[in-house]
Amino acid sequence: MDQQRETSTFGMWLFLVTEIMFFGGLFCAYLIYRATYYEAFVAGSQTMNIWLGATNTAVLICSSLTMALGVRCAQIDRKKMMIILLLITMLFGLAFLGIKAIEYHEHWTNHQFPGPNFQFEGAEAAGINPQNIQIYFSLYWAMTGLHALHMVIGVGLVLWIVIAGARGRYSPDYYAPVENVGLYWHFVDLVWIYLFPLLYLISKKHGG
Amino acid sequence: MWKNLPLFPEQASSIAGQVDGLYFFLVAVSAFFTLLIFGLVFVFAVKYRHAVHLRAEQIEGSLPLELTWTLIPLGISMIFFAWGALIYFQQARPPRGAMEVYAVGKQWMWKFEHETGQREIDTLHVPVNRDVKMIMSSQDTIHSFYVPAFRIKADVLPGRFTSTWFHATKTGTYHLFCAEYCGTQHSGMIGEVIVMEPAAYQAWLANGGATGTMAANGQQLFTQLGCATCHRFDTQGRGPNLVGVFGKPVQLDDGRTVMADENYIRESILSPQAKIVAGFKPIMPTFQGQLTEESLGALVSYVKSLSQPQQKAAGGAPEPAATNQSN
Amino acid sequence: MALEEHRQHVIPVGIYVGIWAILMFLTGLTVFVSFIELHDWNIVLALVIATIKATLVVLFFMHLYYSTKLTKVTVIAALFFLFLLLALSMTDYLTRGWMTSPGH
Amino acid sequence: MATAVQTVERENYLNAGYGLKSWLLTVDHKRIAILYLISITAMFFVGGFFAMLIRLELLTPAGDLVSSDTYNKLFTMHGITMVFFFLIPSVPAVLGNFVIPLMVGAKDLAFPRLNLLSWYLYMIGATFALVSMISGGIDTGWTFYTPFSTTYSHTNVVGTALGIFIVGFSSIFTGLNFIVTIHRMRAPGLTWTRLPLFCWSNYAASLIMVLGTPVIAITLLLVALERLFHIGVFNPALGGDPLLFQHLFWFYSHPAVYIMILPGMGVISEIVTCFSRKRVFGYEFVALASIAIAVLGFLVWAHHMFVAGISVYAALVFSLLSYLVAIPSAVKVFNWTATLYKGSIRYNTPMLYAFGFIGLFTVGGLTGVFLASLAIDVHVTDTYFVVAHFHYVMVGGMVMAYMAGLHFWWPKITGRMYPEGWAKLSALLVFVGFNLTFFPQFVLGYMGMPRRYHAYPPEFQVLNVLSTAGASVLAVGYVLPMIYFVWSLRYGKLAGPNPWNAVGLEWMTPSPPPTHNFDETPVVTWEAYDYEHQPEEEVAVGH
Repeated sequence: MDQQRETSTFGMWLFLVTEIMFFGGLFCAYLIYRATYYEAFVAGSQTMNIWLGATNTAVLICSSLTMALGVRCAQIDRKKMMIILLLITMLFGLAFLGIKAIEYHEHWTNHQFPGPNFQFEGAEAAGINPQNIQIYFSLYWAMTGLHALHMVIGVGLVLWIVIAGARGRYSPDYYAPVENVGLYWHFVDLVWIYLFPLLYLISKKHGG
Repeated sequence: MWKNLPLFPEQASSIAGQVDGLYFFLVAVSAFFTLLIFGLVFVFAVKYRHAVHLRAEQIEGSLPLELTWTLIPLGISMIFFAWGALIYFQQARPPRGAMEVYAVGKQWMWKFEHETGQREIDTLHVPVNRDVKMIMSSQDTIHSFYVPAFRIKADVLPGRFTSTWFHATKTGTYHLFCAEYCGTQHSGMIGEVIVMEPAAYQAWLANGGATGTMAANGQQLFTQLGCATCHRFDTQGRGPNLVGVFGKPVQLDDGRTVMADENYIRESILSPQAKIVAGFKPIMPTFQGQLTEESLGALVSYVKSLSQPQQKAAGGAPEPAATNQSN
Repeated sequence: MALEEHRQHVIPVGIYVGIWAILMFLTGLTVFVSFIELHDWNIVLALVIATIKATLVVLFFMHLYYSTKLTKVTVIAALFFLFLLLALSMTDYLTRGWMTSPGH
Repeated sequence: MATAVQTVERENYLNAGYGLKSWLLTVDHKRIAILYLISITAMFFVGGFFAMLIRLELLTPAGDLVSSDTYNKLFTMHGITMVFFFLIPSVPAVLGNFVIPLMVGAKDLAFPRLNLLSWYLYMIGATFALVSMISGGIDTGWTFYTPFSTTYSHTNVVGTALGIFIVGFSSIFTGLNFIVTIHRMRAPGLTWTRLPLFCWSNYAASLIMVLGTPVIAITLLLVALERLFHIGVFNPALGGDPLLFQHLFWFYSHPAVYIMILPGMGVISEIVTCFSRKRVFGYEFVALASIAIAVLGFLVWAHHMFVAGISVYAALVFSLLSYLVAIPSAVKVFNWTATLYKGSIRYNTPMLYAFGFIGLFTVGGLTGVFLASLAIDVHVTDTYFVVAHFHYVMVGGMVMAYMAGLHFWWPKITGRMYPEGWAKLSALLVFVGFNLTFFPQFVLGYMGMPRRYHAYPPEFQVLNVLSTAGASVLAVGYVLPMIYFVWSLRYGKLAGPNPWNAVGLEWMTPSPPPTHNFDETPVVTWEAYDYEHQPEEEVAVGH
């Protein structure tokens, strides 16, 4: 049993390696365009709501804690507590998505969505090519969108574990799925830990 | 027979002989190793065939042998690297004083403009024994400027200048190919490079129907677009004085230094905020979407003309290209 | 309980909560310092803090600290190849402007 | 035949169930390998059909057989089908899937259900690609270069990109499964230094699948987003950099060449040892060379971009690194050659293919060195020289190895021998046809004929005619095995568990193997390729 758990956990880690490289392509694009169009990235980042971003970071960190504690409960056979903790984790996840949706809505109504309708007020006046700001927003939407998609999948996975857990599927002898979903959840948290400073906190020097 | 089956492209540039020299060396070394492997496989396969060599003799391996066939190929490949890199370095650096031709690639044709203003499509006339630098950009997708007889190739990109150069050594007509796949008529995006004696080239230029030099056209644009209101030829302008800027390092307000080359001029026109010259304010509007590739080429040519030595000698006169304004 | 510890290290709740507290503190810190103008150091500091946070998550929440050598190597390999992707791409972007002097 | 059938009627993975459901819902790695075999063979013939049309068009300099748009679609669809739907899954997903669990003495891969999911992802991806091809096709070249693919092409780019995105995950899961299996499922006593080289090379290829494939997935996703929403990341008209696409694309697609060739190298190591009855020369070096190729393969991608407008200094770095990856490949070739020395060599079909592989891969590898050389690359990149080079590696190397492996393990897979005479004939046809097709293309390339040309100047015609002639021979060489393999399913001689008298765990179980592979977990007490202690028996088929 122990063998089997280690095998499946190793498989999960390998999957996370592919996830790192998957996001890696976007981080590579980010790095290059940030270096090329720094001013545009500063202008774009100043439209971000730092407080919503920071709140979301905190929400995710809290969800990671409850997830870690949930996995711990699976390890020591506290079935009910595990389900409660995972439900809280899900709620945190949904809260994150809710806050993200508020931000998305705001960007959408401000035409800060790449494409023909993209607008950025004051770009020309500041002498910044609005297209370069659009690249910032393209990466913003792609990175956070992909992250949010992972969150949605994560919430689904946690729900699956909760249901299976409620049916008594897991025991200290067999809790690899709980552990693997936990690893996935923490990974998604980890991506956000980088996205937050890279997208929200580029520079305050022109704005306030 | 050989007219229909040539096995080797003509050598018509100063670099072609060098590239071929390296190529022959590579072919020789490759042929040696290929024959070595083929030979050994053949000899072993025959000599040790089951019919005559019933039992195999077990051999574990040999460290000296492994080292030999690791280190010798490594050494040889370092020769390849150094040799190839030396030639590449020459290819990558256009020589000083080269004559310049601007090229614009578009689906599916080549547009050329000589500094003196002559324009041509799919045919490029150049003088023999003269350095020619191509300054190229694309107005749609990626193309590639390829002249096999010169052994040069360079991709032509949208949104940026790339350059290559050659020194034709033989008069004649040579293939010009687009080597980067660019859509329906990719294989039709071909043309000719006609290398002429200098006198014939001059005669051709005279009949070229030019309407003012590129720099003159650039100067006209410079005035029309209102660039001249800020980029004045004194120190009072809100933008930097452009006389003598080209080809020199420029100090930026964030402390960096960049070289004022063609792409710097291009970027300063299209994304003015990207690099702000030290001591100036980021107030210049972008001209993205307002200029064709040809106009950009003309503006660059004009800014360059402001750095020609003879103009500086004239005391920073702001009208260096005026003499050619015939219309 | 002895049996469980044999299977996998069960980390005390206190460590989890402690890590959580550090993570929350670092989140506050990174927001705070982003309002101070430190020029190029802003991004450096932000990334250093993010990396500390990420390391804590990986080591403790994801149990890497208690995992097999194989898992550790896997994670390091992933970071190495990510580094290759970023660093070798940058060899192009960072040196594009260098070649400006003409030949001969 | 009746008696023969009776002797086969032992319980094995093939007769364990007969319904369609027993195949489509199977989690048996051997059955999944068969599913892959059928699907990739179909894709191979689709890709081959496109190739024949390309060669026919190029018989004459004028573009007279098909329109230029059709021609552009043909070479694009040929490339996409062959690279993503045939070459990458060929040896790993068919032979690796079948043989690796047997080789390591396991009863299946580590994640059997994930394995089945891989096949379904492959089928879904292939369906997307095929539907895109049938409903109008795609004309971007298999390289999807931006901004052509994002802005100027009017074909089914998004559908095809999605197909490749999906099949990418099939590849990722296969690689993940192999890595975990080789790490954790080895039989007792089967240490890393006793592991067959086929496992080593598939392990190395799996590393690339896991590390590289996600990057192409995100890149193609961005291409699709660029087309749909004009996000500007790769579009210079919107401020993007088309070279970024090329960097990301080649970060995967250069190592992907090693996904294709490494498992093939593993096949050759198995066959060369078996048919010369010898332990492989320099086991550790061959094994480590696989890993070295996988790692170094990630450091060289920009040699596809020497004329693309990258910085001169980056070009120098990538040129230097490109030479390094050539070294472990050379080490392998030398070690295989040395393995033949003082062997006892039989000329069975797998060995003939292996000889072909060593020769053609040598040519392919050495011409790769030409392309790593900066000055030569400037002249020959994007010409037929490159086309010839990668066909020498992928067809001369990988497809030869795949055919070698298929013949080698065919008796294990089906329990029956293929007809040796016909097989030798087809091996010969493939070798001759291949060289006739692709060698002239090296000359064409140095002459300056650009690739992806629908029409070409008349002086290139003679060499193109030769190439087309070779392609027809090659086609016969590929259709023949298709026929005799099917024939052998019914009429082939019974193989017995070990027709080649080979060593290795896969030969210690009946052919075809039972569903659970081994009746009891084997314990390994011998080194890899221990032919010294293998009792000499007459090999089932003539030599």
